[in-house]
Amino acid sequence: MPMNVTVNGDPRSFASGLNVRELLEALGLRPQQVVVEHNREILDRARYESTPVVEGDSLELVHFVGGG
Amino acid sequence: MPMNVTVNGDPRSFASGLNVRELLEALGLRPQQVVVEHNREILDRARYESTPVVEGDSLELVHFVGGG
Amino acid sequence: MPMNVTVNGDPRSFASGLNVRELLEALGLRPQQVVVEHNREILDRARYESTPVVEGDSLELVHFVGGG
Amino acid sequence: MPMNVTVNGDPRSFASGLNVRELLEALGLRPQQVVVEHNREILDRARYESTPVVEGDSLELVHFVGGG
Amino acid sequence: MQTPPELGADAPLEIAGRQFRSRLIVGTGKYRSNDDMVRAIEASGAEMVTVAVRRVDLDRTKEEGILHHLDPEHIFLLPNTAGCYTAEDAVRYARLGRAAGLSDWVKLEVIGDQRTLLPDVFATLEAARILVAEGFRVLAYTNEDVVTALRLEDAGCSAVMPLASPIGSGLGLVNPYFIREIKTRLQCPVIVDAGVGTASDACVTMEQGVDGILMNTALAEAGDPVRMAHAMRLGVEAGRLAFLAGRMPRREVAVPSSPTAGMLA
Amino acid sequence: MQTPPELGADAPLEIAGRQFRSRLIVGTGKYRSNDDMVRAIEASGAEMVTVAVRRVDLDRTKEEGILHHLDPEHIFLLPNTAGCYTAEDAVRYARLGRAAGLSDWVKLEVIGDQRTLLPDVFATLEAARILVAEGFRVLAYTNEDVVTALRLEDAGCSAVMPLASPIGSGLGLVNPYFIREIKTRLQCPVIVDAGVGTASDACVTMEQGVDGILMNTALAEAGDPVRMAHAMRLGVEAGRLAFLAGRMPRREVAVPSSPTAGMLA
Amino acid sequence: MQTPPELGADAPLEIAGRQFRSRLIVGTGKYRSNDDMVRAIEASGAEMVTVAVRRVDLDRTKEEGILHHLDPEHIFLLPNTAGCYTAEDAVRYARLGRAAGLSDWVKLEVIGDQRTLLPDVFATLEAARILVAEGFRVLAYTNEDVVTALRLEDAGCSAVMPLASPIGSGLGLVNPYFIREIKTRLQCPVIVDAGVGTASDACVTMEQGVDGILMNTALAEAGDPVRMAHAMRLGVEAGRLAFLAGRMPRREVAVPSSPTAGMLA
Amino acid sequence: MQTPPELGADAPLEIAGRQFRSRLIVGTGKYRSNDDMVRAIEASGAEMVTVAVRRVDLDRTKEEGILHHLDPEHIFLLPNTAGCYTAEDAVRYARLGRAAGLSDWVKLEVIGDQRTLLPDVFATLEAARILVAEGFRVLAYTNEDVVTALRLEDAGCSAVMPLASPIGSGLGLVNPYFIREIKTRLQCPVIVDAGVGTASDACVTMEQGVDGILMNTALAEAGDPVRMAHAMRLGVEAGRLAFLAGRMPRREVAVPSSPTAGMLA
Repeated sequence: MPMNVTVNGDPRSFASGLNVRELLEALGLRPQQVVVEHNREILDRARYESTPVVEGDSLELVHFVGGG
Repeated sequence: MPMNVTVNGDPRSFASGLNVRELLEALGLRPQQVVVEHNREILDRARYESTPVVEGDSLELVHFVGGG
Repeated sequence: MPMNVTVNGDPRSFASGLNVRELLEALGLRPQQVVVEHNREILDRARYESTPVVEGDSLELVHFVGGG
Repeated sequence: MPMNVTVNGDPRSFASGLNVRELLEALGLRPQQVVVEHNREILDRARYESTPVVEGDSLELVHFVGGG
Repeated sequence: MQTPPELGADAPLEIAGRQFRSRLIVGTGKYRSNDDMVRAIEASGAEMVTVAVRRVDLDRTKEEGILHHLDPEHIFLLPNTAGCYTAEDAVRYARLGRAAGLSDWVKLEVIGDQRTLLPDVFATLEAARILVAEGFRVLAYTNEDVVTALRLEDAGCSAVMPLASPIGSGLGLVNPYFIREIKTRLQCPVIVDAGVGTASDACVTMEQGVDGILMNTALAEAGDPVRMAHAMRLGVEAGRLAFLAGRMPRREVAVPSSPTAGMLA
Repeated sequence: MQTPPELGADAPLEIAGRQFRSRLIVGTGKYRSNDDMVRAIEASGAEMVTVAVRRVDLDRTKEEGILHHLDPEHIFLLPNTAGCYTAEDAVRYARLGRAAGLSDWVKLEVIGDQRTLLPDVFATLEAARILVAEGFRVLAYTNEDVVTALRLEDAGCSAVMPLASPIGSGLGLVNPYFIREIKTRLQCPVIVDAGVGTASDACVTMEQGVDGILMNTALAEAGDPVRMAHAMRLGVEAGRLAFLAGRMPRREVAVPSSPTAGMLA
Repeated sequence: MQTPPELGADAPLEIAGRQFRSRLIVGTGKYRSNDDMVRAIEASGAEMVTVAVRRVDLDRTKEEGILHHLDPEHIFLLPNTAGCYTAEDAVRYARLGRAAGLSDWVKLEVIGDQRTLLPDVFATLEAARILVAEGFRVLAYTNEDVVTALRLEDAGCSAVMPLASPIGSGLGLVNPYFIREIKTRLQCPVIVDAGVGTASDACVTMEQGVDGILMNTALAEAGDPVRMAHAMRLGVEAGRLAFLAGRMPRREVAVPSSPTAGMLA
Repeated sequence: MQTPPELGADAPLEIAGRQFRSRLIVGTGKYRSNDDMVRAIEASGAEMVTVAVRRVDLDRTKEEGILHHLDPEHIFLLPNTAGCYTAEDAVRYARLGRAAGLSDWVKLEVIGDQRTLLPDVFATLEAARILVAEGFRVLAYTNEDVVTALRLEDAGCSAVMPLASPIGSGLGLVNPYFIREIKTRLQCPVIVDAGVGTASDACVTMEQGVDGILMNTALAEAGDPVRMAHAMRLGVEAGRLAFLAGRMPRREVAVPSSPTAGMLA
């Protein structure tokens, strides 16, 4: 039974019980590629594995792009 | 018996029991010529007569001068 | 029998025997309105009457216009 | 018996019968060091030897100096 | 020189509901003599002049007060807070100026640096909010930053007064882009304050579309302050009219002024 | 706006023994309408205007002549040699202009390049010598070269007219150094001709000390030529007065306009 | 071109204890291609480049991240807070940038106006204080106001970055006086950020004595970004050397370069 | 600093069939010492230097000749006619210079005014025609007048050398429009001669597209001539590369360098 999560502003649904590392994988992202803000809190990479994603969570996945 | 008052930063002594209007007169100033700050409070001209000056008071007597 | 004259660069034909004043009249111009260069010579107004125009003459009729 | 010559604007006297090369030597100059203008004529180096200096001659001895 | 009526036809400068025909405001400081000052003000055509609030000198002649030379009935006096380095001081001077009973207007100036006399925009904004709340008509001296200018307008200032260049420098209008931007973005009057050195500075400043100019040193330190005051009056009006008229385009290729047709053969 | 007499007190501009109160000379070309031209000239206060010599158009209305719009009794007409590229042509046009019987004055212009309309100084000097010998009063258009300007004065020109920037460009005074140098070195009047685009250009040009300015495009191509003409009139007078008054020094350190003494404790 | 050692002998640029041989910092935005960007950065000789923090695009290729093109081992990446309009947002972006694990440096940018992209100096100062307290090395983008610059230094910023003119405008150094003043008054490095359009802008900016320049648009939008990057590298070094060498005095009278003595009769 | 080959890829400067890699030509006058001169020339990278023709001093040391310090095998010497005020004198000096046997090149300079050292364009053109007829390679110093420049080219000059500002003034490029126009209109090389004061002057001058620059005082009178010479070398190359690269457009509205998309919610 799926759960609804907001990722980078868009509603997405995932299988329940995922942790952040698994969610990134599900999105095809490698952990070291991104910085994760989980419900407005920056999440240390070391905690991706141990941090569950639950219904209604909001995540921002950011990285560096060209800018001046 | 005189009292000591600070006027425009300088210590000055006057006869006791003067009010602000009298003090101005003693300094040769006409009331409508100056604005009086009495112990850091701006004093309305209407109150010069009724405001006594006492030992230790501080007065600032200001007016308009050329400026840009 | 007409004669051919160049006026302001254009060939024109007039009745023979005209003088400059008459030529100006034929062109609808008042003498004091223009300056006349007759065969490259500036013609004094006093001489318009006495100066005949002959076959092949070249005249420039100029005046003042707006300029900077 | 000496002769008077003007060199670079100054009157100087030399022993008679000198040629240009000898005059330069007398002045302590090496031929290749200078360009000689003899009586307002530029003198080719090849002709220093064969060109006599006579009473009243005027010589300009020039070279390159710093300039912008 | 008579100005044909239809030409002078420019809306008056309006600040806080008060109208001024002249767009030139002048200071009253640093003149060689009070007579120079009075005659220069007259020649400038200014209807408003700034004055400073200072202690009465108890030991010197009583003649030094500016009111002995200028009649508030004939010229509007705008008290300033010049010399103040904190919001608190500026508020204190503003209140003293108002207590003189002429008006509730104040030219707010909070300096942030003694060498450049540039404003402390942080303290200026703070003081502006306090004074507006106390019912003052605040004309605020500021730098050429449009963001600060917008904040001062939001704070309720009656006019915003960006500098052309530092006070007393005479460097003229250094940053026309920013001054133009401030004028474009604000609703309230924009009066350029400080830095103008000569008539062409005043003229080019007005050509940016600003509502007016305030100056002091350019007159007081001119060789002939009265003549320069007249020059400034004309320069301001010239710049204003040129702005209203709309200038020709700039181009790097020449264009003849006389007809190319009708040349002789 | 009334100019207090003692302020207007500036010697009149004198060229070839003729005096002018106005230091602004305007052209009569390129206006949208003759009415615009007439009203702009009036608003400019100019007492002398330039006109071109061209063929009468035999096929069009006879109304095109400038004399139908300007009365030589009221305004001095200065014929130019605009459009001429050789000394010979310029001399020919000058003679035709004089033959109109108004005066023996001519604004000499010999163009050397069609794209920039810069003068041919070689042909200009040659033509100036011929015309002066024929008794003309020659006002010579030239570039900002002081050496050429001195030669034109030596040739007997009544005025030398260096450009501020190319004719019709509106780029303003590009080289103030050279214009100032020309004014300093010549005895005869120096009138800056061409390039002025707006009032501040006129003002800053007069501040260099030159005797006057001639312009055309800046008025004819302004959004409102009449208003710009008035702006130019004021800008020229403002610049002249500022020059006579003497400006304050420029400095990179600020100087307060209000007293630093007498501050409260 | 080999730089003789004794000439290159200029102290390295030091910011927050880190040394850079190059005084040119470049942005990584707006290039036509990543290849252009990489080659331009190389040609510029820059040792530090700015990067922005943005959401990963979950739908597009994964190649967009800048780390796919630049190796943090070889070039120092400086995360910016571009696009933030509040102190809170800027702090949030700064923290995200630091969480990437490269460094605790941030180029602080809090915009106050969308049209000019001028900084909000009030929010910038507030954010600077927060970030410095959190241990960030803050390089703060600001306007040309020396008072604000001094406050940012007092707040503990590692470098202050005043603008030459608005971001992406290419208007060059509009106010050299204020930039020179900022450099003179601050102890910390002063890096001019934004507005430089071409090599001479970079050169004249360095001649004011500032410690370095940050630019982006001037390279990205040049006809040939790689060649312009090389031009900028030389322009920055030229300006720095000219500043260190000390320029000749300006004078309005000419002075011959060749001897006046020794001329022929 | 190594210039990647593809970047340095700029056609060499070619004058009269002779090629130069460096676009900087320097004078040899007014240095504090000959050692300063030699080291400055080396640092400048110049391949051609100007020298003056003067009388040998019969009373002083024989060491004063420039050939004691510069080897014509390694650097090309360009004799000038500096100090000449007539065509006749200039021709005389040119012939003397050629008689030294180094080349038939001459930098033609005929001064028309002692105070400004501006050229006498009339005598310059006359001398140019004579010298070209005698087989000289004439590089002619002139003012910013495009008409005169075109005549000098028509006269057969190998290069035309307009001034940026008066000799030894250090005022920089006063009239970029006219210099750009001269470069656009002439076929032969255009070398800007005189007036450059610092590296940014050299840079902005090269950005106008001219082929090279000749300077002397800016090096000789710099605080550190050797360092300034190196700065000039870089400034000239920077300006050249920027010209070839093509600068970004100027705009008065800001444009962000970082993406506006991808911001956090």
